[in-house]
Amino acid sequence: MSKRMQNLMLPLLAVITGLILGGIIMWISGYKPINAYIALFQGAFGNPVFIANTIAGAIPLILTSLGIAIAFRTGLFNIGAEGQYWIGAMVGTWIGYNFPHLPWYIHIPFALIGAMLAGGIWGGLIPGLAKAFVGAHEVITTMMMSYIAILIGHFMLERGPMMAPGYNPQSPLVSPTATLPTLISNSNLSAGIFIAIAAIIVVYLVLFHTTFGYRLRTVGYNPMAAKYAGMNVPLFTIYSLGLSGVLAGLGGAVQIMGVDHQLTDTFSSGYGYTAIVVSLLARNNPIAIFFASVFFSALSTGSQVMQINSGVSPNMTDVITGVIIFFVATDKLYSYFRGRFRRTAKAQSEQKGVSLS
Amino acid sequence: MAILEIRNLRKVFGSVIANDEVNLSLEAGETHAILGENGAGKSTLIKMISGLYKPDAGQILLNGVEQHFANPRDAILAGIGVVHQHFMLIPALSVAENVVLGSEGSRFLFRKKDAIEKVLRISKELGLPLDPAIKVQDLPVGMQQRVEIVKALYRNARILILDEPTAVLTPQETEELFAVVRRLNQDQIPVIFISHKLDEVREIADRITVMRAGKSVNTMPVADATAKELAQLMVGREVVLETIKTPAQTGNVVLSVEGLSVRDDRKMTRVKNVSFDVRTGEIFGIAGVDGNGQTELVEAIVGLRKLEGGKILFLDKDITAESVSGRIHRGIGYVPQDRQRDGLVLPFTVADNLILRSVGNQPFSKSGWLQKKSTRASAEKLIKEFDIRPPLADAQAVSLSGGNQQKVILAREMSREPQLLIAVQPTRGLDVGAIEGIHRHLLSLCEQGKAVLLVSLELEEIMQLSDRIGVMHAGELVTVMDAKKATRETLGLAMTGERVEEGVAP
Amino acid sequence: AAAQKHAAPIGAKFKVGLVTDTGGLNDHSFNHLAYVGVLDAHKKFGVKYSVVQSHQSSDYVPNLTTFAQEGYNMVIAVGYLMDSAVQQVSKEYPKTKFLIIDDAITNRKNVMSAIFDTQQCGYLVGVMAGLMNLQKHIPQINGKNVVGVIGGQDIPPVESYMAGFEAGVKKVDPKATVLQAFANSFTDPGTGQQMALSQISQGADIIFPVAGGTGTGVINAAKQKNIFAIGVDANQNYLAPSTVMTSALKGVDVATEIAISDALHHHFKSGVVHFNLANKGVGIAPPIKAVPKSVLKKVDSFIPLLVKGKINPPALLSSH
Amino acid sequence: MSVLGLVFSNPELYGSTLAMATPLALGALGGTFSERTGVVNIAMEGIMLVGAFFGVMAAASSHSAWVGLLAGVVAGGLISLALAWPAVRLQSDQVILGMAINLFAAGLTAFLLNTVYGFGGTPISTPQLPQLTIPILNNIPFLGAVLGQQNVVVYLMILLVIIGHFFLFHTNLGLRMRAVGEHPEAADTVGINVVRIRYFGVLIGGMMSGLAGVYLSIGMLNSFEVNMTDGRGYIALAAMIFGKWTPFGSLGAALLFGFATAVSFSLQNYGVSANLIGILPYALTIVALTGVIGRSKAPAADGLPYEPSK
Ligand SMILES: Nc1ncnc2c1ncn2[C@@H]1O[C@H](COP(=O)(O)OP(=O)(O)OP(=O)(O)O)[C@@H](O)[C@H]1O
Ligand SMILES: Nc1ncnc2c1ncn2[C@@H]1O[C@H](COP(=O)(O)OP(=O)(O)OP(=O)(O)O)[C@@H](O)[C@H]1O
Ligand SMILES: [Mg+2]
Ligand SMILES: [Mg+2]
Repeated sequence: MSKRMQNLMLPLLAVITGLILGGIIMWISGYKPINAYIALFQGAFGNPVFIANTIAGAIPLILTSLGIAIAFRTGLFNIGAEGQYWIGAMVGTWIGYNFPHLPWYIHIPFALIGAMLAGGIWGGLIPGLAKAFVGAHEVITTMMMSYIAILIGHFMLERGPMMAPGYNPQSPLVSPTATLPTLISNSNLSAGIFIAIAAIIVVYLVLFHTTFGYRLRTVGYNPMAAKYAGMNVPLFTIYSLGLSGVLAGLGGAVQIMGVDHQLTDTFSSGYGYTAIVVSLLARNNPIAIFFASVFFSALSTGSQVMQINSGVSPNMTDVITGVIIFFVATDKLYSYFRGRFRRTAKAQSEQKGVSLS
Repeated sequence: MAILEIRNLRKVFGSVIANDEVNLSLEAGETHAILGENGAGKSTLIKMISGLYKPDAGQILLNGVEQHFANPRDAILAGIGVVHQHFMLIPALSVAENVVLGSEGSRFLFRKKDAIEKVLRISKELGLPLDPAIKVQDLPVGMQQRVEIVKALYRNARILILDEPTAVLTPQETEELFAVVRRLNQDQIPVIFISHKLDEVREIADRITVMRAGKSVNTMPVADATAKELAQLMVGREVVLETIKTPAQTGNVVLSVEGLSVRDDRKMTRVKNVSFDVRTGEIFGIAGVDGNGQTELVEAIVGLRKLEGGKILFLDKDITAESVSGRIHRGIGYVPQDRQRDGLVLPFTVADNLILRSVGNQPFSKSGWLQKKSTRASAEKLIKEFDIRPPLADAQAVSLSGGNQQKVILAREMSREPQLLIAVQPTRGLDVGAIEGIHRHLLSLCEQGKAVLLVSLELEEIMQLSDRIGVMHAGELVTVMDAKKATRETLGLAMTGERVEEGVAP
Repeated sequence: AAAQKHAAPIGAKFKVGLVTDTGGLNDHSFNHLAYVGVLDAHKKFGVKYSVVQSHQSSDYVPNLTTFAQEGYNMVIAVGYLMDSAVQQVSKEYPKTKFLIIDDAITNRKNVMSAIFDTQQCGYLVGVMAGLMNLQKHIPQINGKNVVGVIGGQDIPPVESYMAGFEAGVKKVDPKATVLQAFANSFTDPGTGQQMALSQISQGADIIFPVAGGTGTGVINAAKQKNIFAIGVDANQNYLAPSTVMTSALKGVDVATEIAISDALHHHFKSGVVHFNLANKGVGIAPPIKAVPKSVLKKVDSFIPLLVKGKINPPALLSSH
Repeated sequence: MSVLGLVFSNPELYGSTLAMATPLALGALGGTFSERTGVVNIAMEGIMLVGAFFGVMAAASSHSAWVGLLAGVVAGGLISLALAWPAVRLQSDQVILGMAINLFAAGLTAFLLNTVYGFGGTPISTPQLPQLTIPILNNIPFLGAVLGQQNVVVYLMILLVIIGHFFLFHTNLGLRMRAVGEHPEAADTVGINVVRIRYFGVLIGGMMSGLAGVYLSIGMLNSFEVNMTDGRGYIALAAMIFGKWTPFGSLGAALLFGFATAVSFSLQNYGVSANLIGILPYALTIVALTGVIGRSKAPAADGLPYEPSK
């Protein structure tokens, strides 16, 4: 099998194994796995609106995991994308409802750029500086900053400065001039998809076709060699975490401006964590991130219809997803068992040889 | 009867036949050398003897009894002690912990005091003094090797195998090692000694086995072997052993170091008031026992380390405050000591590694965009010029052998046409063929009127290549002498800190 | 119509879809209660039902739409978080009836909004707590005049309980201290337990958790330290029979069942429907024996005042 | 007395600190054991959940909290094998495995909770692990209020930290574990079974994280709630790094975090905004990390797969 073929086959095999195992668990607990899976698929891709929703659900994952992937590529683990996503959403929302008189072509970029900057500062500048200058481990700093961001978000909404007039802890709706148009009516799919695709292309080009990306990767693979080659390693650490935050922040703003239109306490359901899994699954490859995100989103949207049609709890989706990721990680399993089989076969034949002589 | 006998041993890794029909016999009390090019299969053989690899075919016999080592523990119990080519020490642990690890000798509790005592006793018996409480990461390589030897003997080794032990040693340390080997031989402990260095082998060994391309091609008593013959057996072709050096046409000063003092990471002053010049067209060699400040000196010159005092002038310009990349652009090339750690990005392709220090320059990039075509074209040219094998620009650096990795680094640095090339241990661990190539490249630089600062622990190499030689000891440049007048003895003396009369500070 | 009466369960053709918010059915709160109401309706009228627990907030619209599209007669949206989703979907499916809990949508003919005046039941349990706090002879009462209330998060349905509680306590015991805290989570009983212990150490001897799953930790701490707790939403006495002295009830189950029944029997009411003491949409659970008759009597005396609107407890905390 | 004076002089604050620190310290200790042998463990969150759930389940059905404890610890150990086996045998990416376990455990425990017990929650008859009263300690004025009466798991945690330290730094097996985490090949050459040691480290680590979960479900409480760990596994990960992969360091970091959390509980009762005061533990951690602790270096071979001799 060629390497490219293998890269394609292994995740597929993992998905199939995961689905079979999930099916067995469902069957044991008294559900009908086949029906459930049909419902899952229908829920994800059964009609144009479902397809649109599946793609829409992938947008925040794409943007956030692109960010996480950049950090991974530099050898850094940005575990706090969730908070950067929040910060981006917060700033995007604030700009989105505060300047209703701006024309859309200024208002939208304004909100997006604001969100990106905020995410970048939150994820990059602070943990990056702490890492570069005092060696504070980025896993801790990004995680702590993330919790802080979410608490600030709640503070803003719960009787705080961003709460809309009235009773509910939610921000005002962003003005139409800061709303990303919906592409397919009755669905969540907004023009945000173009931003996500553009981000994939940009990240791909930056990483693999610019000197900046080359240096990022060098620092990631071998900081010593980077240093000896005259690269400013601490600076690239900051860049990397910063970009990571920029993309997560963008993700948050795009979600608000395209789907939610206002900030609420529960607007994110842990995209920042799911995105870690997505980028790992995609081996930090920007293009693979697209497919991995769609896959995750399909599981999530499909699981809703699966619930309705076959009563399977959505927690089952998490179980199946966990199993799938497990088998992606254990890609050597297949060759391991093949090897084992061969070895035992060989051992048996050898033994035969001995007994014959 | 032979203590250890190897019969038709074979080991295959995927498509690489690392060992095939290897035969060897080791007699009591002898030192048996194994000679062979890089990749000849020496280390693989040792790993099978020590239980790390399982042979695919063939037999290992100890005192006539066939052995089937399932793991290194079996081999240790059978009395085989190995000092691996890449030291198997744990830097974060102390010497004593490293020595007793795995055979602590107590039931459950780790008894630190006992371990320290045992280490002291063995090192005293061997005449290899060691501080057992110090962490291995704080030891120079020569000392680390002592730890390895003590470690093997602590486990009651009845056969000692040394895989390329002298590659990291100074002449003095090598002599000390040889003394230990002779003492072991007297105690009837045979030693297998692996090396590329013909003269050393001829000095210490009783018999020599030559390996080539995974096979043992010949075994002979040392008296019967000439250097030329051995080299020919190793490589399978005729080798020019002496590099012919024409006297330098020296010109202007390229690098001038004035009163340099440098501290190490632990704030110890490691370079003290060092001054010297390097001129166009010459190779300035720096000799010295490892750990006498050479590393810190070089790191200061390339900009990786702050100065405690002094000045560095490059082409008459004060570059003391300049960044690493600034110095690179001014024309300083650098071949670091540890090629994998500092010199290469192993997952990158050869082509990408070749632009590591010039990625921001034309023609490799244009306004921030990588120019893959130019990169590739230049890579292909360099691969041909430096004979990098396999000749694939897209091969990952990690898949290259050590010698070829070194060629990549040298090609990269030379392709920048530096005014000054600083090369630290450029031929460490390489075979004769590869060394020959690298030496040729260094000399050609001088012929083009560039300057070379060569730091090496190999006296032969320094003496062969340099025009002038500086010797460092305890952070000081104790002498600078004309290479023509330098002898092993005078250099060796200077390396111990003796000031040599003739040495005139520049 | 006569034929219909003979058909076994009258609701056999009536389909109800329940969409939870992201809290899910395990929330020990309104999602769960709404589900109970749907089950009751199923048992009583034979209506068919289906439940979907939303995974993320962007699922609200698709989930509501799915039910509407598949011809469900009534779709129930649990929680104010679905406000805009219900606005949107109810407009597109005018024939489908919608019920939204804890939210006020007034401009749709096919939407009923159930608002629970939980400040009223909060007030009643507050009165009870205030009075109990003065009963120094009861072993659980320490005489320090301190009670506590722990919210899951600072959101309206939680705050109205807390505000009512605070007002009730102060009404009967103006000198009492009411400790307030938020756990910032509805799913962290460990934090609930520690917050309760913290309040207990500051003298609280009656604590009222309004925090879903987090509240189970509060009740546990109360039991451990032998003080009183007050249940929320449903009668939570079963969690710790001698500790949970009463519960403030929020009849989400009742409201759900009523809404289903109304729709089924063709007298669906659109607009905001207040569930309060007057229509038994909120209330308090029968207290345990430790609560003296005198206290009970006093508490009961407040019910008519609240029903008649003579007392209007605040729905917002005084600290805001 | 000022508010702060009141808060800090209340012994309950320190008791609460200890209680909040316990699951974090146990998780961090578990992570330390795993990572000291070179297997990166970010699965504490999931393992804790599994330990918590099976702890309750066994306790409820056997009517013995001790059986629950045992079951939770065993379950934690078993699920950690899903990390150990591929990490050790298949050289799989340990970070991916950890995330897979976290997702799987969250889904599985929620699913089982509903399947086994319905939406009403776990049985209220579930027994709880006892609070211990330490005779003499309990009578010392301030200290007694802090340390004299705690859940048995709290004392167990302190004991495990001490034993863990002693084990890692003063026994042969501990030395071997550290050796494997630093340089598995070197350990292999002196006859140490790298595979077995790594299994051991991950397994022990999993059991400790399982115990952390048990503490949450039947130590502090007697019930299981969906996702009741509420991110403590990740905080434990941070505590492990913060504590520089040592048992006492882990405990110290957990205590710092527990302390800040406990302070935030008390301060709230004095009318400080819950959301803003909630920032305290996280902010304090960053400040401590950048100001005092600085660099923490993982074991050299942490996360690097090792293929043993062939
Ligand atoms: N683990 C391995 N997997 C695959 N191939 C290997 C492995 N180890 C060694 N080889 C191959 O086996 C051959 C012999 O290698 P070995 O390390 O024994 O050489 P050597 O004689 O010790 O060389 P050197 O002088 O450079 O140390 C090499 O060509 C190498 O490619
Ligand atoms: N662990 C390994 N796994 C896979 N391949 C290996 C391994 N070690 C070495 N090789 C392969 O073996 C080949 C030779 O490696 P080695 O370093 O032994 O070469 P060499 O013959 O000593 O070369 P040189 O003389 O240039 O140092 C390389 O191509 C490398 O890809
Ligand atoms: Mg080699
Ligand atoms: Mg070798």
